[in-house]
Amino acid sequence: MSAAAASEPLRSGVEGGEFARMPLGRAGMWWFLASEVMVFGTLIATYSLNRVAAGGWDAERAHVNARIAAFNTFVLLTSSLTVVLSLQAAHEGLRARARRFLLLTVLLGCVFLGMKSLEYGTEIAHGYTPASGPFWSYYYLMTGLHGLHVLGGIVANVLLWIGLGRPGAERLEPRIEFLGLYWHFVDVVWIFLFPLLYLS
Amino acid sequence: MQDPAHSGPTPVTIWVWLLVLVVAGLVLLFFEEMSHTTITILLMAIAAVKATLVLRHYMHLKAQPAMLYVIAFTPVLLAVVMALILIPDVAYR
Amino acid sequence: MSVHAPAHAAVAHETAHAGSFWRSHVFSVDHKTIGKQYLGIGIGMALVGGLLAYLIRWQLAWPGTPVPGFGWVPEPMFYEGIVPETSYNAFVTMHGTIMVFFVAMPILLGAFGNFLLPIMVGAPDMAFPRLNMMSVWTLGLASLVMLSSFFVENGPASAGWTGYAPLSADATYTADVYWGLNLWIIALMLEFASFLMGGVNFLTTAINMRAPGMTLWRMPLLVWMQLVAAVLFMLSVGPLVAAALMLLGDRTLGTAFFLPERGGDALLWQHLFWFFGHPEVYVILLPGFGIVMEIMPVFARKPFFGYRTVVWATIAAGALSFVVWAHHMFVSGIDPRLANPFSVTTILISVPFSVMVGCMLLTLVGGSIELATPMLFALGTLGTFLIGGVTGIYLGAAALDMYMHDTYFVVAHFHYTLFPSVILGGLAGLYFWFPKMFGRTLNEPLGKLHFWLTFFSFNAVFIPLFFVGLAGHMRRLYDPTQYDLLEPLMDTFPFVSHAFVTKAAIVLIVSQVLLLVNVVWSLLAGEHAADNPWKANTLEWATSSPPPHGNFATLPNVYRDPYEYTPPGSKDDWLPQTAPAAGAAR
Amino acid sequence: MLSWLPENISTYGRDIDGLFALIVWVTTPWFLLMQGIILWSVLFNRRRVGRRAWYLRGDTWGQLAWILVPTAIILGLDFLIDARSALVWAHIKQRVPAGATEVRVTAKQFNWEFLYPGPDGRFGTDDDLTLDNELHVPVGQNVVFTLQSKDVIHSFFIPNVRLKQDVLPGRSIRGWFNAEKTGRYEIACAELCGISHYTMRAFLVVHTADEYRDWIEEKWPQAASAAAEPGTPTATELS
Repeated sequence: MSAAAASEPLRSGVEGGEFARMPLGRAGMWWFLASEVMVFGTLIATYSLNRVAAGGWDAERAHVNARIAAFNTFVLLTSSLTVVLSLQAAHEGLRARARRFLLLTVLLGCVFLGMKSLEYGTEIAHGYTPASGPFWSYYYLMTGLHGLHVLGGIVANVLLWIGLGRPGAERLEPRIEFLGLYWHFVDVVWIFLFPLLYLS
Repeated sequence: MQDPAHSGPTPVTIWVWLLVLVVAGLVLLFFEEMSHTTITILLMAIAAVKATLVLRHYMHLKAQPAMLYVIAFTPVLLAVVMALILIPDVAYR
Repeated sequence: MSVHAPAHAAVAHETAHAGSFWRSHVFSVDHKTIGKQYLGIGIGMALVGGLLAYLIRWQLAWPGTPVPGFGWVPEPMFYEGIVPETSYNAFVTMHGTIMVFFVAMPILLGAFGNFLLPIMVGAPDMAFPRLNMMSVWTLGLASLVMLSSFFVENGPASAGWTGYAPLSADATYTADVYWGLNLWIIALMLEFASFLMGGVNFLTTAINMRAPGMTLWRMPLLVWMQLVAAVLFMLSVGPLVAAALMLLGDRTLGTAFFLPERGGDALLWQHLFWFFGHPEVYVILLPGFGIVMEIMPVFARKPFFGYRTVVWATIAAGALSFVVWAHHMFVSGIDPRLANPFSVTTILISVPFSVMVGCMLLTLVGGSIELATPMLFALGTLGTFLIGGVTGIYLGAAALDMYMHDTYFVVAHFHYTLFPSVILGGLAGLYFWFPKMFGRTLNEPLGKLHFWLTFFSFNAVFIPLFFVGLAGHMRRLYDPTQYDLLEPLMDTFPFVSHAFVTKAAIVLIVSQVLLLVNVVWSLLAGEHAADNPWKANTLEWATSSPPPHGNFATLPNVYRDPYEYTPPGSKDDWLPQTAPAAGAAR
Repeated sequence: MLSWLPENISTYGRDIDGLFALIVWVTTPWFLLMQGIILWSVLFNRRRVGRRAWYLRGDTWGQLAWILVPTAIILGLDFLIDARSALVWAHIKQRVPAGATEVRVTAKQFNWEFLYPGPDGRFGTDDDLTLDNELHVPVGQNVVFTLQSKDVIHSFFIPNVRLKQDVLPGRSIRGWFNAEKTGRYEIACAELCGISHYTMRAFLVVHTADEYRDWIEEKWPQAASAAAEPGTPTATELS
């Protein structure tokens, strides 16, 4: 059966409700995302508290490039869209179309990282490195860690894209959804980082 | 099993709503008279709405059992509890 | 469409190909082999941790004298066998770090969790076998990185296993230990990654891959404890991953998180560390309790008292463990008003544990107890943990903690909570499941001798340390004779003296040779073990010893909870979970 | 148990010792009871032919009462301990008495520096005096200290006063004590602060009223000559 239903079929034979009979990949991914939420949650919490303690860091935050970040937000939101479209295509059995959307997601991710390195380049050129004060330390740690997560997502998506092109791709199809969960999580983290670091 | 994606709003509409919210956040900055804290709170509210949109529609949380909501929101709750407890020591040191 | 049957067959089929030695022993995806690999790492690192304890104890008892057996170690770590002050703090730090992160976690969660959890819930293997293999290899890499930090310039990390900033945030404060502490941070982050992968596997396997009939309320208590421990670890490790990145940034990139002169705050590290630290000690304690709770009903031939009560108590303890952490920091400079709420939550969290201990006691009362070696270790664990629990009340009272914090009273307290769970509980599990894991039977008299030696020497080491702590002896002192207050504690009193404690510690370390002898001899020439030598009910005893690939020839059906011992009206005093409900007479 | 504690010389040290005794008397009976149950059941419930274990599942409220009632009692006793501890804690940490002898304690890697305001009672004036590893205080008087650190976290620990307070770099923490007995007592650093953490020993010297005055005159000779005018009250006469 090539096209699974909207989501991977529930596994029968296991005692318990829908959560117990959920596909393994989805349950495992949500547990992993829970622990990731704590990492970024801690960083956001300590950043906000230190910002209150330091009186808002308004001066330092004026040197951050909100335009590139806004464009990056647009890029990341679009990449979330392409992942959902890729998943939809996979569910309709159009594997070639699914792979094209997956490739688009990867490209958007690369654009995001490209713009970020441009952003870092200009800031460092102006002399703002991680060592120039508490705001910059948190700024580079939070955006850098998020960037690493985007890079990890790109690598995983590329491997999945290659795998889907090879024979025996049915087994890998559910992973589009599970990897999509991770990608959407990375997007949600940026949804919170963007206003906190760049806007106000 | 009816494909929930067809019944609810299509991914593209969700995408459009997300962009509208991003723009709303940017527009918010032009209101000079608002203090920083109110702007931050409003921006966080917008971010929360965007996050809910992504969680419910893109991550299919809408069609998932309640237990997944527990897994998704317990860490958020813990992070908030930690932040509240750290206020006296970090925010007002 | 039932994907149930083929999925199980597929997994069993896939691992059956493990022909070559490499595929079946080294690069194996079979949770049983991975469990043994975790056990190997845990025991190997326990030897390193034990040697470090020997060095620390020797230096404390006879400061400045050469340590027998270490004369060959080159400078700057030793000077003709004498421990210099620069190395002492490093040994204390590495002893703590290795014992907590590379002995307790791998043995209790890695070895027993990986080996037993899938079989106990009736699954052929873990949910993600390849991820499971990656987790044990990540731990192997983490152990190598941690051990390599001994050989870098200026020695390993020396800022305490808690690594308080700013001492740990700037190399100049610890006599230029730069790469030593950097590798310590990297090794810890690899260890966190390893147990995150493990946690994902444990939770998904236990919740989503249970055998037919195995409802959540029929799962053995060890599985419940491993699940709660996995959730605690996954939700609490986040802050320490963030703090470790911050610390690495402070040390290498000059960021300003924890160093006051750059605008950082030293207290932030303690908060983030202990937010992780307290759930972490329950991550270590709960599986130890789970092992003891599995063993007691088997040797008392009596149902476990209050199964659901203990499950709810575990969940309550897990939830409470997130709002308890600042009792490690009463005197550390936090806002004094914070001490009261944390004293209250610390007292509240002692309630679920007294319920668990009470249930274990009532499992013993009225039982028909056979004192085989696993039962001896289980009783030893319960008895010694009680001392740890009681002394926790002294430290939970903030005003008393003001005097007792950072003294040997605290050192004795946390050894009385960690040692029983990891060593006594771990050994109870090893003696109990050795026949199932390796298909051989351990020597019973040698086991009993090993128990009594370990039990008495452990108490002989740590009970005197309570009184040494009461006398005001600070922690992590290289040479206590500097203080007139501590001079009498060196060798004057009969038991309460560093000299006596060190001799007892040597006996404790040497008596572990009995375990190695017993294990090696039994592996080579021990008699073959039956499928169910202890007549226990849980699923792992319903398959062969050691279990085949895919664990069960035919997937079992589960009919009852695991603690149906001496059911009324039945001739036998046990009734396995897999026995059909009809007639159990055999 | 109490005999192992070093001799207490401070006012609130008595409260802490009292709290320690209270916890000993509350927890030891429970502890012995629990250990007794283990020993009793191991000795008298051994396996014998024909002995059947009780079938006690502990899933009825009646059976569980055997656990929940004792636990409720333990909870009540614990809150009693905590209430007492909270009072002592508030008395020591949350209130600093006014009008006491002031001193500034600066901890740095591997010694303590005590800054005395001198007869004019104010810091930052030229008659301030810094002593290494020596804290001189009058007996029976409140002494308020302000803890600061130049590098890492240290911990100001006076066993005989039952006082311990970590010294955080970047913050200044105030605390107090009142020594009731004269003599020379040891001060130690209780928080790992580097390779020579064990050498951070200082001395608390508690003087009688006139010994303290002589010490002041010895340390501030010019103030002694100026002591002729009545207008320069030394710190001791203030309180």
